[in-house]
Amino acid sequence: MADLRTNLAGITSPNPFWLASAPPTNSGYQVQRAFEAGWGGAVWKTLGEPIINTSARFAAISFQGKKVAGFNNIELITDRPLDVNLKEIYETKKRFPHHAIIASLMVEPKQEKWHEIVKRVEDVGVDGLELNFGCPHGMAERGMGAASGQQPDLVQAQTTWAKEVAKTPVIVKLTPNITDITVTARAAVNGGADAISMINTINSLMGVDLDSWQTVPSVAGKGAHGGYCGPAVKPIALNMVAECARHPAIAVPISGIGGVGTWQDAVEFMLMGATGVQVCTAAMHHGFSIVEDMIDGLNNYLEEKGLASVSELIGKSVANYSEWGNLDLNYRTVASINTDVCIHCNKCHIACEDTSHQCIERKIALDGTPFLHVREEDCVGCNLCSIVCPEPGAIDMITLPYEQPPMTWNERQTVLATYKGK
Amino acid sequence: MADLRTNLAGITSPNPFWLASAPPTNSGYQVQRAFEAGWGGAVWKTLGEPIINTSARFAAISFQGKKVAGFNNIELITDRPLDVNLKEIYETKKRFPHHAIIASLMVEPKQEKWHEIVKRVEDVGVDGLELNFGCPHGMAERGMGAASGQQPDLVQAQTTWAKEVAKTPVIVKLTPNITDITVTARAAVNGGADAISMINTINSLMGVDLDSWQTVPSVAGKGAHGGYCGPAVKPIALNMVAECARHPAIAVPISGIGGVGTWQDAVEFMLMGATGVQVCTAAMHHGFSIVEDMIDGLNNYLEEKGLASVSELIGKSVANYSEWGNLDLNYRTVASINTDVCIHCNKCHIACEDTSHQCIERKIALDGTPFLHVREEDCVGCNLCSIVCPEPGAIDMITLPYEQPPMTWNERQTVLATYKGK
Amino acid sequence: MTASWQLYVNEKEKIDALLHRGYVICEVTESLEGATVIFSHPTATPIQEVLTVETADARKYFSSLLVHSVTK
Amino acid sequence: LVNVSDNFREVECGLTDVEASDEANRCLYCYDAPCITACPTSINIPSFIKSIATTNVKGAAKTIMTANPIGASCARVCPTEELCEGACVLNHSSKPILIGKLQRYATDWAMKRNEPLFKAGEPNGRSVAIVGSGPAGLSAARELARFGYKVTIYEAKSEAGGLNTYGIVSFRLPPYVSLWEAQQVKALGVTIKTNTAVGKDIAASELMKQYDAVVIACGMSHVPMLGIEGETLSGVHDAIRFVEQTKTEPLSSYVGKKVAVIGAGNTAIDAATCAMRLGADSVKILYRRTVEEMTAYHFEYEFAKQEGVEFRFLTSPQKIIANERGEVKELECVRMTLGEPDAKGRKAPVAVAGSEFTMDVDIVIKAIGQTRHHALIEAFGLEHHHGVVAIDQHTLQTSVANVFACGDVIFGDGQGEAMVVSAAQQGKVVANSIHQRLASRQVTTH
Amino acid sequence: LVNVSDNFREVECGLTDVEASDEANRCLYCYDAPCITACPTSINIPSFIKSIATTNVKGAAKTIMTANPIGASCARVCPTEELCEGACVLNHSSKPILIGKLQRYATDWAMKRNEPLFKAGEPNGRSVAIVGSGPAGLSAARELARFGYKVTIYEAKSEAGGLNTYGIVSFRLPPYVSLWEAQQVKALGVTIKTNTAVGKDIAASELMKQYDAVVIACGMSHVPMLGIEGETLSGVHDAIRFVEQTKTEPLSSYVGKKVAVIGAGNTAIDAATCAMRLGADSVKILYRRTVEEMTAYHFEYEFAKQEGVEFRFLTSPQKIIANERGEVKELECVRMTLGEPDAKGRKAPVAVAGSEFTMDVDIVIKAIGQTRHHALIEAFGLEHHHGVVAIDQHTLQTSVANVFACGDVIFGDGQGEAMVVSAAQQGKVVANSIHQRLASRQVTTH
Ligand SMILES: Cc1cc2nc3c(=O)[nH]c(=O)nc-3n(C[C@H](O)[C@H](O)[C@H](O)COP(=O)(O)OP(=O)(O)OC[C@H]3O[C@@H](n4cnc5c(N)ncnc54)[C@H](O)[C@@H]3O)c2cc1C
Ligand SMILES: Cc1cc2nc3c(=O)[nH]c(=O)nc-3n(C[C@H](O)[C@H](O)[C@H](O)COP(=O)(O)OP(=O)(O)OC[C@H]3O[C@@H](n4cnc5c(N)ncnc54)[C@H](O)[C@@H]3O)c2cc1C
Ligand SMILES: Cc1cc2nc3c(=O)[nH]c(=O)nc-3n(C[C@H](O)[C@H](O)[C@H](O)COP(=O)(O)O)c2cc1C
Ligand SMILES: Cc1cc2nc3c(=O)[nH]c(=O)nc-3n(C[C@H](O)[C@H](O)[C@H](O)COP(=O)(O)O)c2cc1C
Ligand code: SF4
Ligand code: SF4
Ligand code: SF4
Ligand code: SF4
Ligand code: SF4
Ligand code: SF4
Ligand code: SF4
Ligand code: SF4
Repeated sequence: MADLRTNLAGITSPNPFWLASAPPTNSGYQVQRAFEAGWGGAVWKTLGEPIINTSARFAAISFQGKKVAGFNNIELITDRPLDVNLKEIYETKKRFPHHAIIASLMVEPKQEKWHEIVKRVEDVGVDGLELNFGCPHGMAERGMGAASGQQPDLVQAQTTWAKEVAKTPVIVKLTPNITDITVTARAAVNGGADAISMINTINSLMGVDLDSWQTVPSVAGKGAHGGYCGPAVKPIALNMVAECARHPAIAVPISGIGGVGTWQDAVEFMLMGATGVQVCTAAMHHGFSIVEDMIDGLNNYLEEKGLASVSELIGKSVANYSEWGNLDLNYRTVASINTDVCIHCNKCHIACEDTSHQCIERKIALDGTPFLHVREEDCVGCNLCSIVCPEPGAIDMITLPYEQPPMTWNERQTVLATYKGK
Repeated sequence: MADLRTNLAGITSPNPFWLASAPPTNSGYQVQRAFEAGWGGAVWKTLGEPIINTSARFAAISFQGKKVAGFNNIELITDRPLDVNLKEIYETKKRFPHHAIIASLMVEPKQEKWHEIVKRVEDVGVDGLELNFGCPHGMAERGMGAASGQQPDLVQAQTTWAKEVAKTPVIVKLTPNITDITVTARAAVNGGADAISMINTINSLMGVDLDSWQTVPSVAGKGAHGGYCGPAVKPIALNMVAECARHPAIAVPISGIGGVGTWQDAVEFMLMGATGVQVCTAAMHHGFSIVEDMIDGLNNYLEEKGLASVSELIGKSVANYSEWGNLDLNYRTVASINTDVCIHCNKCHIACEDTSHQCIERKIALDGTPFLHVREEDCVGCNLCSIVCPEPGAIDMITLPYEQPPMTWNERQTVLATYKGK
Repeated sequence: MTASWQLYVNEKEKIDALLHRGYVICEVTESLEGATVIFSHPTATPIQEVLTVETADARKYFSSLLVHSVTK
Repeated sequence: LVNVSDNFREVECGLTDVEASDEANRCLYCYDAPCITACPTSINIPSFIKSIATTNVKGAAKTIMTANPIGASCARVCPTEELCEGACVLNHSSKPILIGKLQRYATDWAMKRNEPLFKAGEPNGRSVAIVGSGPAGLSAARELARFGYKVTIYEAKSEAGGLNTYGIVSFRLPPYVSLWEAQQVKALGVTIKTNTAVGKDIAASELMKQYDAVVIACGMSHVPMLGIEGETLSGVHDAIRFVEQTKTEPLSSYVGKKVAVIGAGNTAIDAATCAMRLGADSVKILYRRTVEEMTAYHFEYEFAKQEGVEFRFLTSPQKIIANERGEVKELECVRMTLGEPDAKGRKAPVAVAGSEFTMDVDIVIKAIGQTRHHALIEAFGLEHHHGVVAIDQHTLQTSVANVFACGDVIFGDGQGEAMVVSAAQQGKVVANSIHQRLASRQVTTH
Repeated sequence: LVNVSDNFREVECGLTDVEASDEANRCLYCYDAPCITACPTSINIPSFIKSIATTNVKGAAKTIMTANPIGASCARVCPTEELCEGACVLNHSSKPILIGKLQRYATDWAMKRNEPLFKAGEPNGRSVAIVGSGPAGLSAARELARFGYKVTIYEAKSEAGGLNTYGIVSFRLPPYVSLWEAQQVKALGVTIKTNTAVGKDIAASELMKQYDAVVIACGMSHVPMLGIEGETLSGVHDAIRFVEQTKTEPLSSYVGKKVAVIGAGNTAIDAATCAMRLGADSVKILYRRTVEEMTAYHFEYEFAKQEGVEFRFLTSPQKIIANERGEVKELECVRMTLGEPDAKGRKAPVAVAGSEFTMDVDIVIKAIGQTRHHALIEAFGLEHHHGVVAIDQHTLQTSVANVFACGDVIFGDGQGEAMVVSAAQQGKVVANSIHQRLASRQVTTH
């Protein structure tokens, strides 16, 4: 068994799988069930002035008949009084002293409000705090959540206020509804954040009912934008984590959130710089037990790779991530079709013909069987054919030897500048 | 046959299905094939100073074994000289006079550059222009695409410059990588845009290879963020379209883009305010022929609904879209399980138990068969159980009679303000 | 349709021919039509040759040569 | 076997919505898909499956029925393993798409809705007579009506549909399916004169006179004689008549009966499984050759075995022996062996001398092929070869200028396949040929 | 039938990666899933399927093998329709998940990797002897080894695995599967003394003396006598021996042979299909009762029909008749009818007077159950009822304190099911009982 323990800015947990602040962490009953199921930590459903929710809160999209490719909600923060939550946090911590309990907090952007709530939650023994600057609906309209999370100065100020009194590590949870996440991340760091977490949900509308013409979900015939999460948002979240991880001015640990549902997702987030991950949608779809395969799969992966500890993954791929201008223009890859494996669906042909570079030709072998031929010299190596190919192993993208030594766009432009005419 | 013709700010096309500016519209050969297949219009692959692309440009994610749930690219604008493109546009327009050809444009944010290119493309007879302020990588690093599209003043200025010489309608294509899309949309409108289109792609990283620890795609071992599109981004795009459509200061037609792959998607975008849709990923995945079912399905839908023209759909659901503060807090819906239909997977039970409100109880009927019972009084109507339920018709969300007349949060706060203690 | 590879080869051959004859690239201007590359030669006639390089691969090619010669 | 009529309900059930959606989403939507090529009517299979995936079921049904006017029946009776599904690329990686079942899902939807899917063309003033309302005749009629012809079908039986209505067992193809297809054709203004046998109730010459063109789509006839002793005993049946009875008359129980079916083609399988479902104790199919030469499809063979039918290959009946009441009692058979291949490579079965044996049977069902409508064919003066009408391979025109033929009437002598789907395709071809011929004539005459 | 040994390759092929992924992604991952309850070993099915979906195949294999040490064999031979798959909720909406096939996919992966999946427990100084290395014995051994016991299995045959190695036909369960399972058990330090029959090569009393506990997992014995004339003729076989030969000796061809198999249980089906695959001309299963009473599983019945086996219900053999060379020539049978239900509700078959008839056969295979290891059971001094060892239902303890029994040796008299998976489960139960007993004793004695 590999060592799965993680330490995020001082918050330790038996494994890197935390439940994100959301319905699954709404109560002590739930968090305790989660810990029993194997979750390493839980970020409590955001505490603050208790709100009122609408009925009809969630919606989801399917992809080709598969449920919950993406999930959406118009729920707000906790609707339960702070005292009730604190009592349950206290009891849960007592039962599970080695699991991480982080209190998610959202209050008005006023110093005394932050001071008050931070003190009260730390009194019951939480392991850390997460400042929720992310909720994209409802709270935002009250100047909280994303509304303050979209303003770097407010992010910084509120982080500072929390840090002024906090004794436990402070994580700042960022909203993805922002032009440049590294700006707010830096604001958090400047405010003294011990760590950052991302992403919260993305503004979205799941759909319109084709019969009633009402939005989905619909509250008494009316809809409003909700927050998007689940598998569909993973690439967005992964990029934001990676952009922060590779940013020299953002040198704090990252808790990765957004579309994590499997151990593979977790490995990717960790390779891209996260110290651990948080999960909401996957748990809501399948219940707490999904963590079993996450733990088991992660352990088997680490053993297979000969890694003793999960922490050896953290950030290992960050150095591979850069800007477009640093990519090598002289690198060449082309498609190569393995006729033996190919099942002759011709999807690669039509994809290349209609929508790429018209270089997969349909031919007939001497024995009359059809096969496909890639005109290598015209293939630009776009990958499309290999993406649409349904048969594993039928198309390989092979790397060609360099004809010219590597050259990035940035290098090219620097040199060309010296050749510029007037 | 219903009338599928559309008119977007004066640009007419035989149906609302256009190909978005992207690899499928890279050349005359391709656009002509597309028109033959049935597409109503095509926005030509963005014209500008021709670039150099990397090899290995695209990547995709699967969802539960289903391919291309989301797609990603690090491709730039056209890599072909303007003259070549213009010649092919001219020929294509001659062969297909009734189809819409829109030239997508991206040049440096300089007035003379915009004037020059607008004149040259209009000379060959395009039906309209689309200003690409959206490409999130590569071009952005050169101050073009998203980099200028994220600054409202640059959006407005460049739109103005294009409009100064344009004789055909000008569509401004917006980037979704922005805190508030309505701000840039308004900038476009202020600059004189005849229409807006959205969304371009979203910053993203598709994944990390668990064996090589390289990003996907990887160019000579290095990756950079790409643009996310395809089915996964639809809810984000739909919300942006809807937010613009319901904004009183954005009174121009909208071309909806992002994850459209079926006629149903198109209907949703149109109900939410789009005049037509643009498609990229779905065509790249399956080839041009997908438009057949889009046209046929749309027509059958309109006939079924008794609508004579597709334009009758436009914006019909916009009035149902609002802010969270306008949703009715007294609306009540609860889950109701149809035991006859239920297949007893207990997914609803565990979803509610672990991650919602613990109100689906497992019971045993007198005859020994298990069944599930929703404790209605504790059910908050969150929809989760009905979302995770695999069996159509097993769970209905039913609306309860009002106990109190409708009341929105905004109404509540207005009244409470008058009761405020000191 | 001439295969795009062939278009590149044609352009590359022209570049190579000039370089082979001793011309060196002295000025590059990028425009909507690609790159205008001015070659010069101290002794040959004409002392200047101008190529419009259209294909992406050829534009990449000559710049690679420049980058390569600078770094060498 | 309490209620025999339950046994005659359709065996296969349709796909549920969830199953149809799952299966439709499994299709790859191949380009230039091999399944299309393998379908004799070239249904655009990926296209209709895509439509099912987007819940455009009407569109799916139209795509199917456009290419194949008999698409609802075909969804049930096509030997899909040999045709579309056999060609599906997923055979190479997992399981082929259930094309037939998806086709049924879409056409069942259309049947339930029962709206007309097509419109008749602008009347062009020309008329065509069609002899027979089987798949071939209905298909030709549907296409001709869409081109604007005034079409009259003459049908000897009291209902339209041909073997689909009368010949293929109900538990594979319930009659309401082919009747709906006929209804769809009628909805285009086609007249179907049932109970009207051409050559009996109306003369062939009359048709040639009254109509601009005539389509011969009369199929084949009854099962020929075996030419052995005892063939007229009570208990000896013609397979086609036997099946027809199960589709048109109250079902009689075969409980306790031992049945021998002679022949191993499609008809033999249908008759044998029918007999099983009527409650027979045992049903044996006797065939002179081996399993390799059998003309029944693989799926039919599997189905028959599943139903409990037994096979006796290399077995040839010699004599039917009666009991005292003149009923079948025993069947005398002889074992066969395969001789040297003949010119066509077919090995002739040869009796093994002295290998005679008898088996106890109560019922003998003959299923050794079908005879031809010689008289009718000759009444039209058509060239033919042993009752197989000679045609131009491309136009399906007969030796008589304005007479065309399609379906089982042109099957045989290595020509074509006796399948519903090929009859449907030939009907389309005939309609096109007539249209080309008459349309071009219009140009020259006016 | 050119090469008979081809016919003995495994019939079913494993899932491809694509198929496994598709199928794993189709599972709903039910909560408190009914499939788990329906599996006698309670494998956490949704959990292992989820692991396949995330490509954590090793995790999947471990989940399976933890619950069921015979999981690789079970993946092939479990009557899944009656067990896990029969309980899958998707029966109500589409098709059940192919649990057995997914189980095979994961265990095949583990077999190919061939790493040990488990570790032996800390040695606890206690030792256990197990009689028999069939599913029951291996399962008990694996669990005991994980608890830290020193385990010795005594096995009469030359290879471990019991009927999985010797009794179930290769084309359903190739021997390498059960040998791998045995190997996994050995890897935990378990000693398997093959070619060592207890009661012959070592006395029962010796075992009771040497070990802290003894597990009786000797299964059942050969097929009993029919008690009819001609049973010793050449051409009459014991089904179990017959199948065993196909798994251990070069295959002999049955081409041209007519085979009768007597009995209609699992063994009869295996023997009958074996005979077919050896090339027999015809194979008939004769059974005294009707299809309803037959103990073979539904899937076995379907498989046998598919293979071409014929069924003769209500038919009882009376006499085996020899030819001049003392070989089987004919079988005389009598027709039966079902009488009134007895106390247990079972209708006894009654011969129909005067209904005798003979059938031509060359081979008769007896498959009417298995006899018991009476001598062995009595050597241990165990209470039993006609050779079915009496046990405590919960602990599986026999009448002798430290002797426990599991598997087929306790099957019978309405007790248990003779299935590999139940033997595996009983092995686990026995291991737990022993552990509880010995562990608690430790507490009291030290
Ligand atoms: C038992 C059986 C099972 C079969 N199973 C299958 C199967 O599973 N799949 C498959 O693809 N094919 C099957 N076939 C074959 C298939 O039914 C035929 O190939 C198909 O029906 C041929 O169509 P048709 O229109 O040419 O002829 P038919 O269907 O035979 O129709 C001919 C029509 O012409 C009418 N007619 C004949 N003479 C006259 C006349 N003088 N005047 C007026 N009307 C006349 C007849 O009454 C009949 O209605 C089966 C056939 C049989 C017999
Ligand atoms: C032909 C056939 C087909 C079957 N098909 C299936 C099927 O498809 N699915 C299914 O679930 N079940 C099937 N079964 C039943 C299944 O094989 C048994 O239920 C199962 O093997 C019982 O396991 P066991 O360990 O109790 O006994 P066995 O597998 O019989 O193992 C007992 C072992 O004890 C050894 N032994 C006996 N006496 C002594 C002794 N004195 N000293 C030392 N060793 C001794 C034997 O050599 C043998 O190795 C089938 C059985 C048969 C015969
Ligand atoms: C119904 C719902 C409610 C949520 N409530 C909160 C919240 O109160 N505080 C918070 O920080 N994030 C909240 N989130 C966001 C999640 O914590 C998480 O950031 C997001 O769902 C992305 O993760 P996922 O893709 O695993 O679901 C909520 C998400 C959902 C679906
Ligand atoms: C490979 C690729 C290249 C693209 N290039 C351009 C481009 O040149 N100009 C542009 O405006 N949009 C470009 N786009 C964005 C698409 O036009 C479209 O906005 C986006 O893909 C969303 O639509 P979809 O979900 O249907 O793919 C590109 C998209 C892809 C996938
Ligand atoms: S990689 Fe791109 S250009 Fe090359 S063959 Fe594939 S689709 Fe065509
Ligand atoms: S997409 Fe793959 S399987 Fe299909 S034709 Fe191309 S290489 Fe073959
Ligand atoms: S709607 Fe929500 S609260 Fe109500 S039963 Fe379903 S999951 Fe539980
Ligand atoms: S999720 Fe649906 S099918 Fe499953 S138990 Fe609940 S109601 Fe029944
Ligand atoms: S008509 Fe028959 S062959 Fe053609 S697609 Fe349908 S089922 Fe397949
Ligand atoms: S061959 Fe198979 S996968 Fe391809 S389109 Fe046809 S049915 Fe679909
Ligand atoms: S052991 Fe047998 S019953 Fe249990 S899950 Fe596996 S196949 Fe099903
Ligand atoms: S019952 Fe079926 S769907 Fe549910 S977990 Fe078991 S195998 Fe999966």
